[in-house]
Amino acid sequence: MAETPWLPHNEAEPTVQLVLPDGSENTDTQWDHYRNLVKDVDAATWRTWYRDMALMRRFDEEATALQRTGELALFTQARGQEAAQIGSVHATRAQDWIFPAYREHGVLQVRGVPLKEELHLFRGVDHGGWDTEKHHVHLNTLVISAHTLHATGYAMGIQRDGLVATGDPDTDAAVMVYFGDGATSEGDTSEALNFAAVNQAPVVFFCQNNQWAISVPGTRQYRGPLVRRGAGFGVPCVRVDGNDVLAVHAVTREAMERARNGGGPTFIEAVTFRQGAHTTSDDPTRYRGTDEEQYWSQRDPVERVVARLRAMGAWDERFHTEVTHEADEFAAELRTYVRSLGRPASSAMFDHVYATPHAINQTERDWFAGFERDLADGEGGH
Amino acid sequence: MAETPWLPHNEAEPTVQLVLPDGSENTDTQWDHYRNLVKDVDAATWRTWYRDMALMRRFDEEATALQRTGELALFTQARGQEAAQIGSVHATRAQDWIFPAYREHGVLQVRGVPLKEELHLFRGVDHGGWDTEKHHVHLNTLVISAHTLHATGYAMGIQRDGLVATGDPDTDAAVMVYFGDGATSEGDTSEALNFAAVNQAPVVFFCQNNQWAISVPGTRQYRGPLVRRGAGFGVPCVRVDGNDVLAVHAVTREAMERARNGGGPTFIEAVTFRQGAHTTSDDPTRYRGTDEEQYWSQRDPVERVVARLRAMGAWDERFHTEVTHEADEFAAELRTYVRSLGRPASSAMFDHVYATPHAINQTERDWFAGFERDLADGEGGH
Amino acid sequence: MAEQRIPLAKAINAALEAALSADPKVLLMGEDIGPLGGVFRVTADLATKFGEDRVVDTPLAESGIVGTAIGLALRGYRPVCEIQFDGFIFPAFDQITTQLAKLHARSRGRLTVPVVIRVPYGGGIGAVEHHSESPEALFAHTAGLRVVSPANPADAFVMLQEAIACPDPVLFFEPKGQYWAKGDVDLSAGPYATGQSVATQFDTLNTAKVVREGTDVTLIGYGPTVVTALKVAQSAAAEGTSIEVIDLRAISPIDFPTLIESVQKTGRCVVVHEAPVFFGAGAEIAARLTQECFYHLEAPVARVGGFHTPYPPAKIEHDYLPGLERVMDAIDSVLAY
Amino acid sequence: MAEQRIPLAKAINAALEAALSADPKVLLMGEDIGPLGGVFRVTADLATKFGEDRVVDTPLAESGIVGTAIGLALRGYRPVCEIQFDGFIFPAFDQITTQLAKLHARSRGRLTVPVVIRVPYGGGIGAVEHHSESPEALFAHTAGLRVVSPANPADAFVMLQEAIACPDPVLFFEPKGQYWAKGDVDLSAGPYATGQSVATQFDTLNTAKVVREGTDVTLIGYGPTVVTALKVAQSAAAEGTSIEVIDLRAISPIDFPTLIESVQKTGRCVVVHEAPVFFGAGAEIAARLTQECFYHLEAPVARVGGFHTPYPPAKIEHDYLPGLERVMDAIDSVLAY
Ligand SMILES: Cc1ncc(C[n+]2csc(CCOP(=O)(O)OP(=O)(O)O)c2C)c(N)n1
Ligand SMILES: Cc1ncc(C[n+]2csc(CCOP(=O)(O)OP(=O)(O)O)c2C)c(N)n1
Ligand SMILES: [Mg+2]
Ligand SMILES: [Mg+2]
Repeated sequence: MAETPWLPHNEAEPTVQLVLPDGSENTDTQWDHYRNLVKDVDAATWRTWYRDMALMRRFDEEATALQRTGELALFTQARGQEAAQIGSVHATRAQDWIFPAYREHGVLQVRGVPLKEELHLFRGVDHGGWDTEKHHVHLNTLVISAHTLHATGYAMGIQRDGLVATGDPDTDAAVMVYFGDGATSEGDTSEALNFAAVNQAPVVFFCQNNQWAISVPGTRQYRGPLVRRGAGFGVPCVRVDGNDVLAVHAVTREAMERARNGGGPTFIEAVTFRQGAHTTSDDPTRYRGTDEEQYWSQRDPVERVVARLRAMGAWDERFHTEVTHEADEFAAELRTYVRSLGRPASSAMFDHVYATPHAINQTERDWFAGFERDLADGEGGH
Repeated sequence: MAETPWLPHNEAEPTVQLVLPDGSENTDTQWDHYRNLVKDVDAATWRTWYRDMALMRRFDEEATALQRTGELALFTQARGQEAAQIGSVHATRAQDWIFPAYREHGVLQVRGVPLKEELHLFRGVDHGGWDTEKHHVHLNTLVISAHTLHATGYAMGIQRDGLVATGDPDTDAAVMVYFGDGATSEGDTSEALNFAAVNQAPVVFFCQNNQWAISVPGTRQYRGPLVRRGAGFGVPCVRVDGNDVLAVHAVTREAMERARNGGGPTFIEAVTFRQGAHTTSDDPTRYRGTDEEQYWSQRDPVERVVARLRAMGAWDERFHTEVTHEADEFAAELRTYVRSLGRPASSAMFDHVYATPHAINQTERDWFAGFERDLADGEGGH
Repeated sequence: MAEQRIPLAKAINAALEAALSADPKVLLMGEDIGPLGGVFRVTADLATKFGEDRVVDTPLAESGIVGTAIGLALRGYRPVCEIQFDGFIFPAFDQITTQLAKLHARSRGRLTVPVVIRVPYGGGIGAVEHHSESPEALFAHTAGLRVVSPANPADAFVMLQEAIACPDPVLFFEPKGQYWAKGDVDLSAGPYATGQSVATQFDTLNTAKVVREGTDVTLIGYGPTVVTALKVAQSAAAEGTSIEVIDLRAISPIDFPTLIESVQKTGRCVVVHEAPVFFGAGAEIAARLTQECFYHLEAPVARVGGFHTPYPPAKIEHDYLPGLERVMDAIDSVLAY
Repeated sequence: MAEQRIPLAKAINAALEAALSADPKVLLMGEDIGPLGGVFRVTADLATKFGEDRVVDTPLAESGIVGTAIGLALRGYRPVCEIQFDGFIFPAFDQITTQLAKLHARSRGRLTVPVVIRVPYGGGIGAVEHHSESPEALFAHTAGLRVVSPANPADAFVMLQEAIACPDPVLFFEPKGQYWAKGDVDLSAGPYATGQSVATQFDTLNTAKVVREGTDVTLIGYGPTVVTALKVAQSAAAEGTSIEVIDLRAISPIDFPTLIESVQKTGRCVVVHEAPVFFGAGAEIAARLTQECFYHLEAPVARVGGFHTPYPPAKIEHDYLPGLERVMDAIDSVLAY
């Protein structure tokens, strides 16, 4: 504790952990329950996870580079949160639904959302807009925590549709909503927990406590342990080492199962760290020290998977090269795509404001079309 | 439990109780701590409490009657909540500050706010407006839970003023904020708990869980026990039999002391019952049964005090008559005052909209004055 | 089915019942709307008829109500939320303004969020603070929302059905002071009552209605002020002034073609609403009408409404509200030009 | 003290510093305003200078920020809240509209709530959704609030000091696109810098300013559009049109006498703001100016502003914003009458 003053209320609270930072198994018997839940996780699964986490990290690097070269206006970096995202999203099934925040690149990727489409927002060509129905991933919003209520309402809809506790594992569905430690302070998150609890809605609240909300540390954000927030609303909760992909997977799997089976919501606090800046506009040196960054880099989630694979004898350079190669190709395609993304037509701003004709919208659209025409004709020029 | 299905999650949760419904002492040793806290409560104090509770009840009856005869537009009935209010407010000291909701007639009364002034709101002559500084009681608001944040901010101010943990019991001050079970669902209440916790502000959150938010019972409002809400935010919490004035006093005294001494906020759930309607416009027969009302009338807080006084040998008919007489006079004065409350000048609506001159406000005030003059002169008549 | 003479509150109840019956995806959400039937009894008996899963008493949290309604709408439901009183809509302001209004556009048309938010609004009923306000302008400024207000039972019955059937989010402001005013209602009208499950026309959400023809002055009101306007027109007629009364119905959009046609005929216009004049709907109407009818206007468009003050205590609310005298005064002033 | 040429953001920082230095009751509250100095560095170094008890990083909750600020103001403090971006003010809408605006009136003048809410607003900086909006009209409609916006560093410096010194709550909208635009600032002006601890005059919160005189058209802007207006005036001058440019500064109240005087002289008027035109400030200005200058106006008051659409993605925001061409076009249109 003494050497990690920036870690708010962390050490004392029980935290599920199955793999130690050095890749060896955590043999603490208090986590037997969770260990048993993921006995089926074999080397192939570990390799899949490694690949997903490596791609996620590469995406982060590539998007950051694209921002640096002016191709993107902004990017929200997720480096360090790979285990939290990949471990949890792999606990979702095709019929489940995800409500992400703005940093869930790994989640989107695993659900099949083309990440290049996520970058539309950061290139300023649209406000997002991937195919939500296809991937069962809803649009994110930059308004912190507003989506926690949408997720809860959506889960109430699934409940009403009779798709909970049917007994058929391919039918039963649940919702997972991602948000940060800062988001827990907004009234909406509390209201969402309460609505979910009262309705016993099938929704899992997955909080990535990455220690920071921009420049504000946990010590100024809440009086923890944050994980207990759920219990205050009658929502079961669990805290997990968010950099341990196996532990994250175990707790999320259990929570999603419970939700699908009619057991109601769960609140998960995944303790992790945002290794990068809040966004490419941010400068963490203004508010945090390198000691903290070092502490967490020793607990890097990707390295832990590599170590685990090594320990299992499932790591080899060929595999590593394969994944690196795939990541290179992925990054190259991303670059090409982003650079090719042109300016949308200005008239697009008038589209889809309403689903049915609205006179003010139509009048302005028409006026603008005429104005653009005149400008093009040189009449409006001064 | 089986016979009281309307009581949400009640029975299992530890609830501080020092006096049983029949007026005898609760000898359960688990509450020794609280019992010791109020060892100083003697017969004289009990008689004061009885008087306050009797007056509060009489006020309720009188204001209800005034509404029935058309002298008030509305009234918020508090019958049944006498112990919760009188027990808690007596734990405040002159230097403390109160932020009431709209049903805290007993609290106002003990703090010296002329209750007739509270009725201005319900007669429609102003929006409240007693002297907040004189009684250290802030204005209430009808916007549920908005004031929980004001109370927290106010407590942060007291903290900044250096009036917490000075060691001088006549200096150290704290804030008490009253709200209902329904109010806990609003995001603002959660944000207030969080701000209070993070700042360790000297504020006590006093929730009167009177089982109903208008027609909505606890079972649809939260998944309890509600008392744990505090803990979810890192705020110590305690549940008390809200119809046991001594127990209420004990827990509130402790919480206020802690706040004044720099120990931060407390969340108190006082389990009580709104015996009357939500307001005089409400009709509880539409949503609750007489079995429930009977259950609670057997636990009436005023009767419990009488029983206690009897058990202590401190009840006599002379005292009873005295208090009844005082209540009669109080009621008579109230009636006279309310009936005499005239219509304010219409121009009053333009007053105090701003503290400094605002042109739109002034222009409209002037226009209105002219318009009224013209009307009076018969020019505006049609 | 034929006409019935029923109060506005009952017409809304009937519209809700028609929608609940016709479409299993319709559900009602709000505080005290279930067993109690709402504080105005607008949802009376609906919980009994359709069950508490479709007429849902929610926790006391307006942001939560609208926010979860958005989620339900994304899932294919058509939630109709009740906000208990005008003054209590503000905790939901963020969800309405940043989320509900924008989801269709953000998804580039892929998603719709057919949420209706019913708001009893307006004053004159002797209520306490926060129970008599008219916040409609605060929603009309935001693109993506529709804002409407019926003035009579017949319109209320059809407009609410159209609002529920409409894929756009709709703020539905109900003039609570008129809840008990009766009118003839054709209970077979409207998308749900006629059994069209998918409506394609939303006439009443888009159009104003000339409710009394006249030639000298156009008097525009909506919701609670239409009754006032009609009374003024009647008494003015006695004095020889012919007033055309328009019930706006829709505040976003505003049916300017109908207004323009009238003002080009009369050359004079008064707008009346209970909301404060400053930054109120009358400003938008006056500004645009002046733009469109500049050479037809004999006088500037006059606005009558609430003052730039908090809604006053009940004893003096009738001097805050735009009553007959003040509207008459404005009529006189535009005629005096 | 003399003049210094500094950017608007720095002028605001200096005003905050002056207030913090002069009055121990002043404190700043907001997200990331402490060690980080705010996402725009407007509060840079203030936490170091005055301590984290006076420059407070709050939890991430706008309602909480404004709500606790109200409590602190009731206790005698003068909280200056920062809302990180325009689009994130809505969670605080209830506290601002139902509480902050009304407490002085509800207490019949006994209480004042001198809370300032600073809001970086407006677009043109290539930002993502919710980071470029102009919601000022949504506050001006509510009585009890003052709404102002400076257009240049000198005004920003004095206006913010007056806002903090003013006993009324003030919504202080800062044109973030102008944060780095420099101007000469008299660092000895304003109630705190001059050492008057109690200001009694709040001129800049009440008055518009003629920033360029002209005779043919009155062009009214505020905040980010004043620069545009001045550019238009300059290029129009080259074409022989004399434009009088007015910087509104105050949106509630609006200084109509100044506007009227100008329009009675020019006979023509254009209002320009970034907020959507529909139900925007231009509507109120046009409606009232037409009322007051009916016989002076040669043309209807024209309004130029954002469209009735969500704020668009950055790549096309310059076609949403009222740029030179569109303002010119409006000037031409009023001149064509
Ligand atoms: C309602 C709202 N207020 C403020 C912001 C500005 N903002 C963007 S991200 C952020 C911090 C979020 O922190 P956290 O919830 O921990 O998520 P993280 O960014 O760490 O993933 C803030 C304050 C916002 N986007 N929305
Ligand atoms: C923001 C807001 N929403 C709705 C209402 C309408 N309303 C008034 S009292 C009430 C129930 C309050 O219940 P609770 O908090 O339990 O307090 P109680 O009335 O039981 O004392 C409701 C819904 C309101 N006043 N404010
Ligand atoms: Mg975070
Ligand atoms: Mg209650």
